[in-house]
Amino acid sequence: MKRIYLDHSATTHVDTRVLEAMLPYFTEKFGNASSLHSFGQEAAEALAQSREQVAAALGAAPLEIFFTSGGTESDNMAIKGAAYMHSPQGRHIITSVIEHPAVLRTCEELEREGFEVTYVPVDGEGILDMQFLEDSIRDDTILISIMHANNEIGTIQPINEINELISGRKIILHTDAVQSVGKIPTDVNELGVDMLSISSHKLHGPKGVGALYVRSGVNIRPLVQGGGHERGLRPGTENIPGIVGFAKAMSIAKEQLKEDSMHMQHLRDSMIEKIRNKIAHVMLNGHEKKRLPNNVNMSFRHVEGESLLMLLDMNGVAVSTGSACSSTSQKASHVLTAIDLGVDYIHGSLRFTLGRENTMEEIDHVVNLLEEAVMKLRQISPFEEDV
Amino acid sequence: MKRIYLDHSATTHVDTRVLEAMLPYFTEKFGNASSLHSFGQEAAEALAQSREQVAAALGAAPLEIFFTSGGTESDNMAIKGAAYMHSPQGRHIITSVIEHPAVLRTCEELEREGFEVTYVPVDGEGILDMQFLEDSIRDDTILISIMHANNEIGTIQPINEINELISGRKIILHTDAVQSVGKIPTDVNELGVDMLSISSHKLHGPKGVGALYVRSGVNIRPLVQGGGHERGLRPGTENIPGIVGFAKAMSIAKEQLKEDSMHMQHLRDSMIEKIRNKIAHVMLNGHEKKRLPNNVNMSFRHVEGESLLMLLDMNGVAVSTGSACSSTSQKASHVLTAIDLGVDYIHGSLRFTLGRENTMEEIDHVVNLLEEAVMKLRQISPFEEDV
Amino acid sequence: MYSRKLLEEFTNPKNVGVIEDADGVGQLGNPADGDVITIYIKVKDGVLEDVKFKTFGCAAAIATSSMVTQMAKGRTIEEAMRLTKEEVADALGGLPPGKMDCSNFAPDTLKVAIEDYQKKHKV
Amino acid sequence: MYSRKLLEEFTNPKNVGVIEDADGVGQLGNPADGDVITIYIKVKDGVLEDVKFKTFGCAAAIATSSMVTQMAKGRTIEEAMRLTKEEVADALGGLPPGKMDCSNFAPDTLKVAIEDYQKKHKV
Ligand SMILES: Cc1ncc(COP(=O)(O)O)c(C=O)c1O
Ligand SMILES: Cc1ncc(COP(=O)(O)O)c(C=O)c1O
Repeated sequence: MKRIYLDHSATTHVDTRVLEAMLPYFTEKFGNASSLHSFGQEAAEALAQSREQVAAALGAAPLEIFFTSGGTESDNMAIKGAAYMHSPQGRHIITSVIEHPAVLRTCEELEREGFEVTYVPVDGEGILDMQFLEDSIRDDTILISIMHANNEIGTIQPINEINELISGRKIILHTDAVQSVGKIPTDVNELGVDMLSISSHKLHGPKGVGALYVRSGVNIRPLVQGGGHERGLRPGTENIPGIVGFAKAMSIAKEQLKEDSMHMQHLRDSMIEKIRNKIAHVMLNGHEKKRLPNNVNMSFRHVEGESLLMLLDMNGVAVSTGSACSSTSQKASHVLTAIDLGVDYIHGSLRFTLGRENTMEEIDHVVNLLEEAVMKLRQISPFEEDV
Repeated sequence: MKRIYLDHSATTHVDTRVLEAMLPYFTEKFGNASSLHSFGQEAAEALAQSREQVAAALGAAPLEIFFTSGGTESDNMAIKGAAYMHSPQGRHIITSVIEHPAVLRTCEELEREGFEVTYVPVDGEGILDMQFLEDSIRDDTILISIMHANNEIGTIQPINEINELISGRKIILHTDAVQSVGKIPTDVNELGVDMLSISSHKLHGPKGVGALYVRSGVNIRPLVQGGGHERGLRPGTENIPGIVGFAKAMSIAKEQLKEDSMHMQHLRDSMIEKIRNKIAHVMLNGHEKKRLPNNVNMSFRHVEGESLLMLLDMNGVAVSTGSACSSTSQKASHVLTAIDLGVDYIHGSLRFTLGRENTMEEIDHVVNLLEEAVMKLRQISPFEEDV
Repeated sequence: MYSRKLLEEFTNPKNVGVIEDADGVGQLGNPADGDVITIYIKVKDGVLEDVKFKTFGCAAAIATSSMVTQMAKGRTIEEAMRLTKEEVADALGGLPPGKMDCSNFAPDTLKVAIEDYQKKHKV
Repeated sequence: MYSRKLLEEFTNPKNVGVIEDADGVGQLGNPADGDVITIYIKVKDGVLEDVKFKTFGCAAAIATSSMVTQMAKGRTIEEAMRLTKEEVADALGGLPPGKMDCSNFAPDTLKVAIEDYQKKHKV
């Protein structure tokens, strides 16, 4: 059975070009970038070049890029780093109700430590309530952290509007761009952000590596102490093969952005249309237009998402229900709760997230399997008439 | 020119068996271990198996292993995690003056936050002053963190004696075993530790991954918030290829421990002897016997270490002066300062750290090059008679 | 995470449906929680002659529902009341740790159906 | 991190040694800091006829010492006093950022040697 992977927001396979770029750094050019000898200098050069590649892909300067172990660490580093550094000026933080747990749990931790956090709600399509956000800004607000694109429903937030809203104020603007990099433009100056989180494994790079962009002039406190790596902000021997792979993945993502996103958007729109045509009582979750080109999140009335997922999986199709990160818990996702999905739909969501290598044939095949699976489960469901 | 790598305490090349084990997880079995579908389950299985392998290599239980991004993070997580969790019982921590910066800088950070830290001195051979340590223990001592083996001079500390010293007390014992795992036995029960830090890239595993062993029943606070990965103690999508490689490296290290350490010790002793025979005015730094089988740290009178390192490097030999992590700073290493090396020797140290693949021919060649290099620099040195 | 047996049961559930003239009906769960099981029973001479279910829920909920109906069918009411979650879980080759709650759910619903029968028929 | 030129100078330093009957001697640095440079000069008709050095220190310290002695040799005292760290660094193809301090070190030592000459010879 040929397997079809439609869960690219959970993670992606490493691109062969990326793996090829990484390989020499495991066994030959394996030096520690802090070492003075030739092995070390090879590593230091690879590190410097990778930093340039990542910076270039974001429209940033190399010295504004700090390598981390992934999106979660980047989010923690940004939010705690800014909060601890700027707490003398204020202890109020603004974020949204639909952030990833890496942001939400971090904000909750800061609340336990005495910070105040405002969680801005979203409308039924998952778009931030900008008026609420504006009204939440206070004199002691030091940080606003709003995700660029949501990992579950793919909604894209108006980050540059937030930047305009706070212009002239000394508020740091952070965005979690883990899902948007490689799908839509993420130039740090166009977005107007001070900090931006990235995770390599979401864009065909290796797992265990990511970056935090920190605008030059913005000061944050390090989360971790040690040797002086990453200019003291993120010590620990640099993961050179990982960083090289991540940088290569960023370059490819940047280079192919238009082409990839057009391809995925075409598949996305066709998939949504076909599902709507074939299956009754379905809902598209999130915004019809302001959504990632690779995100299809739909709810199927009277059907439970996990069982739908399992039926598809048994046919070789990998999808997710809600976010992969919360899939072991059985509660309805906080994002679907935030957009107020009705009780008939909230437990019946599936997330299909496309990759640049998916094809229309795959989509058609999946839609057919999906139709069968929904029918089958509706026959078992106590809420549907016997068919 | 064939290069000879004698800087295995800075980092090691990835073993080909390790790389082979990792490869499928980049491109084929690339799932997110939290995903319910088959791709995710493959990853989850690899994760579980890796956890078992790492646990087995340490004599620990799988649920006592928490994967991290490396030694620095493990040290931070152990020390801050224990300090924050147990601060209601006390705010006193004991460590040593020769710890790695990942421990020292973390302890200094805790001091700024109101904890009290005692830094136990070492004798001229780098062995902990046990009487001082014993006298330092107070009713409000919550944590003792002493490295198993030093990264610069290779001295091995009597960790199980510390455990005996505190038996019956509610003090958590942490050891940084980054340099000792794979060189000497590191069974957590024989050592009697509650927490133990490991870094994969020091033992022929990939960079960017490590682990913290936390004895079951010992509670620590997480450093990072996010999805519930690693039972909530270390969230973030797991670096499966890295973890698989790390686990493979741990298994190999365990399996070959006797053989590898005998081989390295043989090279070590022979190297020390040959250097002493060939070069006048040299000193062995650290303890003659209680030292890692792969560590040769020697000082050469009236010669500066970095220039010696550069001369060797130009002949293809990679060594280190002091710790790789502090080599960009020009100050004398805190470890050499702690063992009170005299002014004639303190700036003239070189660290040769052997690997299991080094050969006696390589050692002989390096000793010859070293002799030449020392002679050359002494001719330039203002402190030596013209030769 | 799921055993092969459970997945087989899930994909080919037995006794799906409604018994129009059921002697007892039990329903537990709540659509807002993502799990609802309805079990219908037909009783003859103190024996469960027919048992059917309809379930909205995860694979474990569906598989345990199917398994419970099969295990109950043909048993006496007393025997059926004694069906434990362990028996159901064992029959499915075990449940993943996070899903053990589920295994209670279907036997409990069966008990509600039997109690409904007993109430209606004043047993 | 070091330029090829600097490394060449470091491995093949010129003018290493002591001038026994030097007209001026300068020494800067401290063994405890890991860097000591000694420069000897021989002056004739206001021109540095010979310049020699002995250096304990890193590759940059040795290379800049060697370069300074070469650049100073044959110059007048006034010219030699005007030697800047930039000229020395440039002649070596640049120094790494962390090592720019070093490039000051050798020209400064030369100046101390010249001042020693001037003091002794009451110039
Ligand atoms: C929006 C968002 N932020 C943060 C993360 C965390 O990234 P990582 O798992 O690489 O730590 C994820 C992915 O899980 C995500 O989707
Ligand atoms: C003793 C010791 N502890 C901790 C570390 C830090 O490990 P890592 O560089 O993997 O973060 C090192 C290595 O640099 C070390 O030698």
